[in-house]
Amino acid sequence: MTTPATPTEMMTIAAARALRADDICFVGIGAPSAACNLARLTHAPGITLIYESGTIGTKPDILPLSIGDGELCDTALTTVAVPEMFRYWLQGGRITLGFLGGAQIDRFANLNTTVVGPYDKPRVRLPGGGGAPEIAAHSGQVFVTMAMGTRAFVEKLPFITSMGHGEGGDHRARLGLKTRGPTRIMTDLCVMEPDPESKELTVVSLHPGATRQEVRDNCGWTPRFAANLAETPPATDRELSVLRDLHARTKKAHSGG
Amino acid sequence: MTTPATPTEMMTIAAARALRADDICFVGIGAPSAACNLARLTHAPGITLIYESGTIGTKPDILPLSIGDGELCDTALTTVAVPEMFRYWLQGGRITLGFLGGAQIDRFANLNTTVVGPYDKPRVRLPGGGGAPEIAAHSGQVFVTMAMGTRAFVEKLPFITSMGHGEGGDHRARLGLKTRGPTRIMTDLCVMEPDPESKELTVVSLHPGATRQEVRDNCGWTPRFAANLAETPPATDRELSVLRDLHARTKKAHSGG
Amino acid sequence: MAVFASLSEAVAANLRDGDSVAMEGFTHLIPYAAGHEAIRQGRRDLTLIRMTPDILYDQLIGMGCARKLKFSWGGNPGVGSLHRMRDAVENGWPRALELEEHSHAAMANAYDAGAANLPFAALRGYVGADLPKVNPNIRTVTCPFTGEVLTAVPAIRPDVAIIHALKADRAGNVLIEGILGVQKEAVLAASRSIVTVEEVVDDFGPRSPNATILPSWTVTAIAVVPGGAFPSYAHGYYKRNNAFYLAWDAIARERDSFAAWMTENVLAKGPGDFAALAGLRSEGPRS
Amino acid sequence: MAVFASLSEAVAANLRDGDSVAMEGFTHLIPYAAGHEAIRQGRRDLTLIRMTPDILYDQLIGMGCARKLKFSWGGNPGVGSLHRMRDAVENGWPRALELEEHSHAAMANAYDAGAANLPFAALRGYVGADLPKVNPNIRTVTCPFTGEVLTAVPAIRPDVAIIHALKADRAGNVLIEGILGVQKEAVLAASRSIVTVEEVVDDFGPRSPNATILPSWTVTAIAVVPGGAFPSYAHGYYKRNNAFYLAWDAIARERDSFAAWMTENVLAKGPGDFAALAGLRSEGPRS
Repeated sequence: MTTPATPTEMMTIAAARALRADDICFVGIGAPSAACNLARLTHAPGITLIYESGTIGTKPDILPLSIGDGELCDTALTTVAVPEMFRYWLQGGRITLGFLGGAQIDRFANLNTTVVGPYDKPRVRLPGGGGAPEIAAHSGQVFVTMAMGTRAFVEKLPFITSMGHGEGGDHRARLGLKTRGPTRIMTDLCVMEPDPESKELTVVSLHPGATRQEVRDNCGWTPRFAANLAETPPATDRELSVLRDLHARTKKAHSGG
Repeated sequence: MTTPATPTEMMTIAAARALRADDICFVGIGAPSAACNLARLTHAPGITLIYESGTIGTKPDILPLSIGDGELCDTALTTVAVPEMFRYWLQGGRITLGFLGGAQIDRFANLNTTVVGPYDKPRVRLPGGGGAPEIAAHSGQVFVTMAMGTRAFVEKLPFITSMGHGEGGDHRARLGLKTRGPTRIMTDLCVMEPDPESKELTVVSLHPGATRQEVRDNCGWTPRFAANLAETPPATDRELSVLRDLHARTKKAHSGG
Repeated sequence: MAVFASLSEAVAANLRDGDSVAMEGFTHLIPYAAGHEAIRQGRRDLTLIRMTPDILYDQLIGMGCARKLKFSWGGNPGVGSLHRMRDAVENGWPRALELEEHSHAAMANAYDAGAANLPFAALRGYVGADLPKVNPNIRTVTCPFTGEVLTAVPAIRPDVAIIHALKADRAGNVLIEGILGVQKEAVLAASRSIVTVEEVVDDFGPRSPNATILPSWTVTAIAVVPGGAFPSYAHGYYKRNNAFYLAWDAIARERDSFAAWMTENVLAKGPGDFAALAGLRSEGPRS
Repeated sequence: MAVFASLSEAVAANLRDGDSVAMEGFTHLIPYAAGHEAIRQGRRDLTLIRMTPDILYDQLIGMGCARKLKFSWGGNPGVGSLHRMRDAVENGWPRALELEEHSHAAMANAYDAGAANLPFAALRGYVGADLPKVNPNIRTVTCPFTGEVLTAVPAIRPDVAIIHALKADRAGNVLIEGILGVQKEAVLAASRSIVTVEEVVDDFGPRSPNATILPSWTVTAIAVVPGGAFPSYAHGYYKRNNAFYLAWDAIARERDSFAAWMTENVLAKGPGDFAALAGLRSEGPRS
């Protein structure tokens, strides 16, 4: 009876499933707070959501349009100033999971949200890094959600806004980072994970109806597939209804004056 | 009808008179908050008192025993955490006047509250600097109150806890300080001010009844007297009654359980 | 001690051509009314500082007020690009815009260092990122105890900080609650400050002993502008107008539509118009 | 997530011989009950960290629990010397006490740096003072932008932080109001933390949106000890017992009178005795 999940819904649902109730989750600008809140409203009610505007332990009933909507503060355990958020909480190592999106990603899960073209004479000026460079460095691990496409999943980034696995292998460790970096990439077609050794992103699960060829066609490099490639379990009725209710509430709230 | 001021009362009153309504006054541990509060209750009702415990704009009805009594917080405009107090407010240059006391002082108004004897094998271990080193450096100017005596006013300090005028002259400026340092020393016998050039403390005013000889007898160096040595105006009835009421209220409150 | 003034007086007295100015407010309490006043007064050659330049800075940039932008995320949050900022960066219209770009962590630390009267901030920042290659104001400092190499950025010490707050009392103390952003740091780091407030009260009344308050003696000028954060929001007064943020995308996309909107809604208006915009009872024109 | 435990369990599980421990509380909320529990459990070789070692640390030092003290002001505030601390420093009784001495500004910055996971703090400190000559942990760092030489001190990262707070909710979140001191920083800087609270509530109820709260996942163990800050105070619960601070001078002046007092009032007592001391209704023994 429920209409099947769209690819975008499937991406959000796959991301939500990967979240755990004991995660302390830092949600940066542009990040899929839909996934975080879907997790909170389904299997992970105890999850702690932190937005970089300083709200700690927030439980919004609708999705914020920005990372600083009043709803976030109204439902938070407490709200701290932004310097404290970045100093004591993110750099302080209190975040178990950082959630990022981006305009572009490469095979080592480095992200670009800064410029397309040369930095000084950009073809497209993107918003910039915001919290991402330090979210990527200091969160225990990082999840990324991005819809696939050859302009987004690129062979070489024009600019590294936030480091994923750098040039691969032990690059993070060589730079002194003790955190795990990106561990899962949730797209509209599949889920990718870095290879344990090389750290190159590997497709580990295809969403229902998606094909290897679709993934290849929408990726700027030749993607690897796991030997034991799985199919993402389809969205359940409950996941879909909670997500759609959340979006409906949100749309209604945001279209108001 | 009012009994005349004791030397200690005269010291407090002389200090209070030097305070202005627009001062932002930082009161460190052991400092004469009696003087600050006397000023607030007489000629300088608008004076802003800040205690290093984080209380800003406090208006205690009784004198605190410590720098963090509940009375200070209850009557404050707001109370900030201690790191913020020392970082944004003191080091941030927001304080116009720092108020210090000490166990020992030298002719350039350097203070010792650390040790008597060698640091590693002290004859007397004093409490230490607390806020004083940075109060002395960052306040717009510094007032000191200390009762005179040859063990307190010494030729050479065994330890410089907080810098006054160092070795005199432009020593502060040579160390990069832009603040004025100690500008007035209020004792139980007299008021001293640093010479404009040499910065050596000079007696500018004798309290009623005090003599040059008394000051000499209670000073570990040979003190200079200003050419136009003044007599400190005697305590007024109002000053005395407000001060004594304050002390009476305080004693009553502190002796309770 | 803070002086109460009209917004036009406060801006005229404290914001000068060529100043560096931080108009802060992290989604909450963005000082739109004060920014519009700066546009109306025709300020030029400003160095605009702001962690999250959004619609307000898109307006200032599009009106040619700025020569430089120091920032860490420039977009219309939840919506998309800032078209006027992109036009300035990509095409130099209406004038070229120099960028000094940081991360949020670096900007937040730099404000903190500014408030603390330090010349720089040390942070664990930008590891593996490209920004240090293009921004000479991202350097390193070595820990004298562990030998670790950390990132250093210069403290932010603006000529002027401009913020919107909830309320002032009659003595000129200023109260902020809710999402605090970096406003307190910006005011303490700046040489001068202008604060617009929703209202003036006799007394703040019962409050947390640790309420975020800027004492009167840390603020230069206060102007009462009800609704002055519209279309952002003021905790307890009015909500964020998300519909306007969505609508801005189309308004700002083309130079002509932008110019027409600014003429009608900024140049021809005044601070007194904000109360009605925010859905508050208007108290008549203030300017 | 914070675990609720008895105070004796919390101390036994989290404070070990040889640990560095910060028991903080700036006049307000000094964790006396927890400190007494450490004494009863016979902890040894502790490195005690505290900006203002006062009666509680005088007791720990006098009972021989400490090998080192890191501090910035050691006295009985408003009263005079700490006789047990002086006896340890001047005479090595009951054992020698190594001192690492700083200023308040340096300690406060060092806690801040610890909470922020930085290895050091930079400050404008100690200008013209002698302490840098005798403390090798006071060094310098040079600003990479201005060339200014600043003071550097190592971050404080204790093994254990012990604080007293006003209340916890059932989820283990902890609320502090009033004089905040460096308690939040100490907990965030430490590997483990023990928090004693006046009470547990279902919900903190109406509060400032910016209330000082340590989320449950930043705290290791919580023990409910009404009156646990006596003879210091807990904002809204009971006042500071100034008379006891005055009385301590005579108690601690001689080794014998000190030992007798400790035997009677600490060794023979338990956390359940604090409620009555603080003038609160006792809820029966807790231990």
